[in-house]
Amino acid sequence: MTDTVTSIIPLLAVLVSLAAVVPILLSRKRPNLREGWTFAAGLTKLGLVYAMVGPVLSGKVLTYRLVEVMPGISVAFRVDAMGLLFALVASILWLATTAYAIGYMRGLNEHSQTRFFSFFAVALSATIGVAFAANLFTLYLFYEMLSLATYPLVTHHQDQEARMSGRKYLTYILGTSIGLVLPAMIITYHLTGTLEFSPGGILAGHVSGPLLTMLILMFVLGFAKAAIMPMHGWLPAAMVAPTPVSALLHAVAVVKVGAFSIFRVMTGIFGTGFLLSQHQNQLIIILAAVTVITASLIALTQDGLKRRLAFSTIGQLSYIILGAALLSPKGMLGGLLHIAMHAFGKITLFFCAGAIFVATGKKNISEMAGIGRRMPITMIAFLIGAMSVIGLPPTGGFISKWYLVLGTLEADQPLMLAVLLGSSLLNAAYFMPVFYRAFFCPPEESGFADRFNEAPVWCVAPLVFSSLMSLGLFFYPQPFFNLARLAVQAFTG
Amino acid sequence: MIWQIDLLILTLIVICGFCTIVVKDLLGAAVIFGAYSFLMCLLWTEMGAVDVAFTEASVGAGVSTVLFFAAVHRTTRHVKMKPSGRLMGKTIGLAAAGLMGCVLLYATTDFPSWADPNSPASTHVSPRYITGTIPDTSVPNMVTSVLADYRGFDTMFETAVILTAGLAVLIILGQTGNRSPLPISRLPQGPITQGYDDTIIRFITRIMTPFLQLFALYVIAHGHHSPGGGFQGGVILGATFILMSISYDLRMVTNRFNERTNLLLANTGLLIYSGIGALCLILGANFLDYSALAKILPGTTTITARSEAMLGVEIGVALAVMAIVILIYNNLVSNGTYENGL
Amino acid sequence: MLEFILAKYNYWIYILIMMIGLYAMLAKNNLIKKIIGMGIFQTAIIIFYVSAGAKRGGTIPIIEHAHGAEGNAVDVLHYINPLPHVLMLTAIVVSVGTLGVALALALRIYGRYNSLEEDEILDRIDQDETATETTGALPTTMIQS
Amino acid sequence: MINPEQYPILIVIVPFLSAFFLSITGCFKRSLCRPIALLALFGAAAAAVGSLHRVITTGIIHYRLGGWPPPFGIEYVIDHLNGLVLVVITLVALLAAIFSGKSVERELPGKEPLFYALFLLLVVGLLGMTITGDAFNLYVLLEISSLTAYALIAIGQDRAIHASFNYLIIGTIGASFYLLGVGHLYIMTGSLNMADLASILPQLYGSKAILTAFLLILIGVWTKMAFFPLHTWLPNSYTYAPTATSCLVAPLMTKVAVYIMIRMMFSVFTPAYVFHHLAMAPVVIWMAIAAIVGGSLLALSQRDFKKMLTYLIVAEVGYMVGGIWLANRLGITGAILHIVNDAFMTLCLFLAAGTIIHRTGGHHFDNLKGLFHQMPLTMTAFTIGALSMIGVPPTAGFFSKWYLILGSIQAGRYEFVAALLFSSLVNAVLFFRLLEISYFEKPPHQENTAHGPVSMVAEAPLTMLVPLLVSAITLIVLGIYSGELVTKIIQFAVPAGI
Repeated sequence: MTDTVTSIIPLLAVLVSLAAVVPILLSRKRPNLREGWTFAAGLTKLGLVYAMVGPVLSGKVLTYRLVEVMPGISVAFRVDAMGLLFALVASILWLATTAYAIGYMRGLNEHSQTRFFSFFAVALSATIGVAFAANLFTLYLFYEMLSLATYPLVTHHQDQEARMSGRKYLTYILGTSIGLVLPAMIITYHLTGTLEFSPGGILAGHVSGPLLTMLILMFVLGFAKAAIMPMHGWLPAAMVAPTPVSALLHAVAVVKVGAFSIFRVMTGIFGTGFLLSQHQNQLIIILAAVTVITASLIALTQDGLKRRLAFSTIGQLSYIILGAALLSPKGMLGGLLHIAMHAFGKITLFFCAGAIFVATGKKNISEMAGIGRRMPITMIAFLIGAMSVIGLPPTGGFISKWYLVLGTLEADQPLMLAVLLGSSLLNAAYFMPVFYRAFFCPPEESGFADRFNEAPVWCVAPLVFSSLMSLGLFFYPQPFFNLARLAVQAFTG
Repeated sequence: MIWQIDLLILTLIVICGFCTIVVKDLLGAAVIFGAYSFLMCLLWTEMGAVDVAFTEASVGAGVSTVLFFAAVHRTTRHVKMKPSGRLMGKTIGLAAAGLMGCVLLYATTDFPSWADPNSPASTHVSPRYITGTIPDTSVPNMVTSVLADYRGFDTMFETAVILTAGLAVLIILGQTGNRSPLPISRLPQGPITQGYDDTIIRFITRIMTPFLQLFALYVIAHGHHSPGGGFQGGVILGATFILMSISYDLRMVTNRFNERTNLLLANTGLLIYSGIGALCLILGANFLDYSALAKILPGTTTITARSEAMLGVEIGVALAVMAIVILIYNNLVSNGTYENGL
Repeated sequence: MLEFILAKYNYWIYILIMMIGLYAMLAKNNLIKKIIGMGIFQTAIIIFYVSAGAKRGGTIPIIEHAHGAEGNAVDVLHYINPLPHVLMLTAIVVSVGTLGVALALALRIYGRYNSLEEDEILDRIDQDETATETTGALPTTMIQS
Repeated sequence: MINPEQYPILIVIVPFLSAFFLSITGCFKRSLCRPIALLALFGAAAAAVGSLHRVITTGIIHYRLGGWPPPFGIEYVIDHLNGLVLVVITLVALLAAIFSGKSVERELPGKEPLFYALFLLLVVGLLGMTITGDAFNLYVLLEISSLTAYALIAIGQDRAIHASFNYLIIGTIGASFYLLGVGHLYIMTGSLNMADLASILPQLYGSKAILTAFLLILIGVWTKMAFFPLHTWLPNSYTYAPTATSCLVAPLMTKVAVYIMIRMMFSVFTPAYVFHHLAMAPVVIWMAIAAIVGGSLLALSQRDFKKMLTYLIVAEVGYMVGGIWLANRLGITGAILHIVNDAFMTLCLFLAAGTIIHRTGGHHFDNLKGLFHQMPLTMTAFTIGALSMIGVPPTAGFFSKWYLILGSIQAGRYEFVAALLFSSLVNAVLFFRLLEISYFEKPPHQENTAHGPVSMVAEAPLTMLVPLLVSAITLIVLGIYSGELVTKIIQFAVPAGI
């Protein structure tokens, strides 16, 4: 058995970026100081999260109960391997993104940067809150907080397009969370009298048949941040946001929060054993598989680089859901690892898209022919990121996909194996041409001079860092791998 | 109680009520409404509710009618013959009235029969008031003792209702912007204008007013022993001034009772009432527990202290009611300007 | 039969009066008529209460020979129930208060719309609305003129 | 210094006496009115908090007015339910009074003494209705609060006069129905004291007159709380009322009416009678659903944000009435919690609306343009209020909605669940539409600079901003501590036998 330790660190880890909002707002007149605060908060947060890795790996679970808001329902934190894995990814990438955002926002001379950094910090706080949530209520609390904190980020430009996208964003995210997750949560509470995540699930024995199917659907579709089709419409629309937002939120924090929530609910609320015994996972598998293939196909048709990345994200998220829905240890391991591996890969790609935009103002793939000669570092990082997303060695993406594939075999789902492999091919089909045309297009088609002219160093450094991380994780995946394995052990007992 | 009279009056009341609604002239309607109120007053007397009858006579038949006159004088007595788009309203009105009538009729089947001495209302709480009024308060008029003592708290708020109405009328009709609402005196203290120069009326008014006011004071002071009390007396006092303003001129009254005086009187009246209550509080008893006043009223027992305190609160009530009746009339009749009245 | 009628007649009449009042309040077009209806409506309730307090064989609720004849037990059956009377004093006072406020409002309405007829007032309110709509002016008339 | 035994009466009497004192002072020195009003409300709030504390520690408080034992005299009874409501009323009134200073100066110049006197009397009416244990005393105070409300509403914009007249007519019908209902109870029992009535009534539950009494009281109270379809008077009255009035009236009037309904249903009648003897709960719940859906849809069709908020009040009344008629602990807990939450939610939104009206001069959607930039703090508070209305944790609105939904699931009323969720979604649409306008659209270009610098709308003065922010923070605090609130107070307020 794991031993439970009460510790305030999880709370501090959540609050540190929330608290950072105050100095950020106060130092709005002095950008350097303001970004200094952001960095300080990011480093503190990473330190706090990292401090928990040791205890968790040694089998401890850290908990902190803040306040009981309703009988049997508290705002409480509980740090287990799965949450820590996600929090670790988010806090590492927050630092990278902060650096990148400085380069991007200043490079483009964006307005309202203070607001931007404040809400960014709030969003991060919410993300960590979701990761450490001890129960469904706390998770929902931070999930909603994230939805609202990201709205000003998505609509940062405050123009008509941003307005429409913001509307779509909230309609999907808020509509589903109020319309589906909230009632599902209340039904769960009604049935069981608790909302605490427990390794074996809490619903076992309380529900069966059509109501169970309905609950599963309400949760899976309700966490629309995971962008399972048909709940994916917001994600491409949200790409109007400044690229750092797209990078951190729509490749890492927001979407992963969705996938993570579904993962959490399936393991902590329903329980893997219960779902298996009720044969209820097939429905989710089909939804996820359809999303994987369809999103990849749509991505092929997109010319806007960020839109293509968005559809790619939709597809990759469903890998995680698929991994969870397989309910086999290796599949879940793969799914959890994919949270981390995809994050590093995809954020690199978004950083690259943003760097291109900052340096050249180009958004569409068709305009990027020959850009490799002008921005070689960026485009090589792009290649590494793409390889990781496709799942090619020597990148981290290979590891997670490997376990996913093993998982399909373990769960005796050969069709899913085909889906995974087919999707990988499609991934390659929509990423490789970008890279190919960037370097190998005939000089006469190139729209760029051969002059070396990268984006500002604040933009380039983070993307180099994240691409190196992708590479490094292939050779040294242990921190994440151990956490994921520990988490899976907890689910399966 | 003579049931034949009861039947007759009730029937007349229905006829009057119906006519008020039907008649096409607002002044006529107001007059019939006055008659309606007066019939009510007879009905109460007939049923033994003398205090209610007294109040109805002064308030319902008297002041209300004058207020209606004032309002009609300031607007129009004309009623539109064929208003448009009232079908909806009429349907709703008929349906609501019909439905309510049915429900209430349904309820009457379970009522104890009228004037039954064994009905719950006559046997449960009220006997205590009847038997207790002398030993508890030494006030023979049990309506007064219930009003000012047993349920004196209600009465305090009832007086506050009147004050509220006065303040409400003032804030609604008082003009804002170019003029402050509470000037020292709202009008130049000019000479009384010669409106309707009716010597007989003025003469009679002049003769009657002192007697009326004396009577009003009697009603206030003697409320412990006979029908009457602060409300009735206050209204009569107010009515004498209204009478003056009608027979002479509005300014005749506003020169004596300008807005500020009225407000001061009314609020003082309520402060007297609630102050007596608060005094009990300070003396260590509960709010409005007059028996505590025996400590400071010389020559009283805890019982007679109640009687004396009741007189005090009645005076407070009378002050407030008088001032507010004048205030409301003045504002209504002059549309808030205090310039000219009826 | 007469017994039965007598037992309930007061209550039937109060219902009838109340219906007249309610109808006038809801269906009449003229504001003063509505206010009169309100008065009728409220007096109906007073009839109800006072009827509830009536007591056959009882006299007015003032103790006779109160002082000087100490020790005489007061017979409850001899006096009618004073409580409804007290309550109805309050109700009358409330109704005159409401009447004053209602009339004041009617005066203000007449001053503003020059009519006491509900349909005309509503028409004029609509005209005002459309006037502000067409001129494109913002409804900034918070400070009353 | 003051005997805690006397707290109950102080709650009412301090503002009551101050109203007259203020009125007299106002004749001589107008500037003293506001401080007196604030002081009085502060005193009442302190007494209310003290009383609630006593109720929690020592149990229900009875206070005999005039020293007469009930049912012969009037009695004040403070239990957990009205102790809580009293605290809410006094605090909301205090915040509204602090807020109202500047707007009264602007909108009602020269009428301050009258305004504050009526303001205090209105609060006295609401407090008295809440605290009393006597059915007739409640009527008198109902009339005080109504008369003051008519007057305070009528002095608003032009349309307010007619709206107030309609309110007066409908309100009088409602109050008279209540009085008639009490009369029916009196004729059948001979008593007016609530506790006494409750002890006599069970023998009479078969009576048609008692049934009629219940219906009359219910309809009377429904009229006062603007329960659909008796809500027609509310939107116009509250919209065109002066800012300071609507900030007081909108959060409190309907909530106190809901409280009276609870008091009548459970303290005069019994849950057994209301829910088992009468088979009307399904009908009432469907009416509540109609209120929620109707109110939400009507709110959706408005282009005037103050009017939109008034329709939301209609919808929120549906929440509370429906919750109570769910007839289970969770539903009633949710309804009572919602009385508290909705009072502060509505206060927050109306204060924000008032601030915006004060600065921009109107309450059309167009007035909101660009406000996020110009009045960031106001809009932040408005957003918090909006989130609470939508029901986003950790704001207070989420928690009452949680209990309500849980209660309706337990009662098997899935249609009510659907209505609650529908209203949440509509609220989200409503408020984000407003937030969008204020966030995205550019403020209208103002040209008339001849009279001075009117080009920029700035943040509101501190006397407005502080109560607004306090109410917004309260929403979050109430949310976080709603567990405490329920376990320490509300669970004792739910009648036994449910």
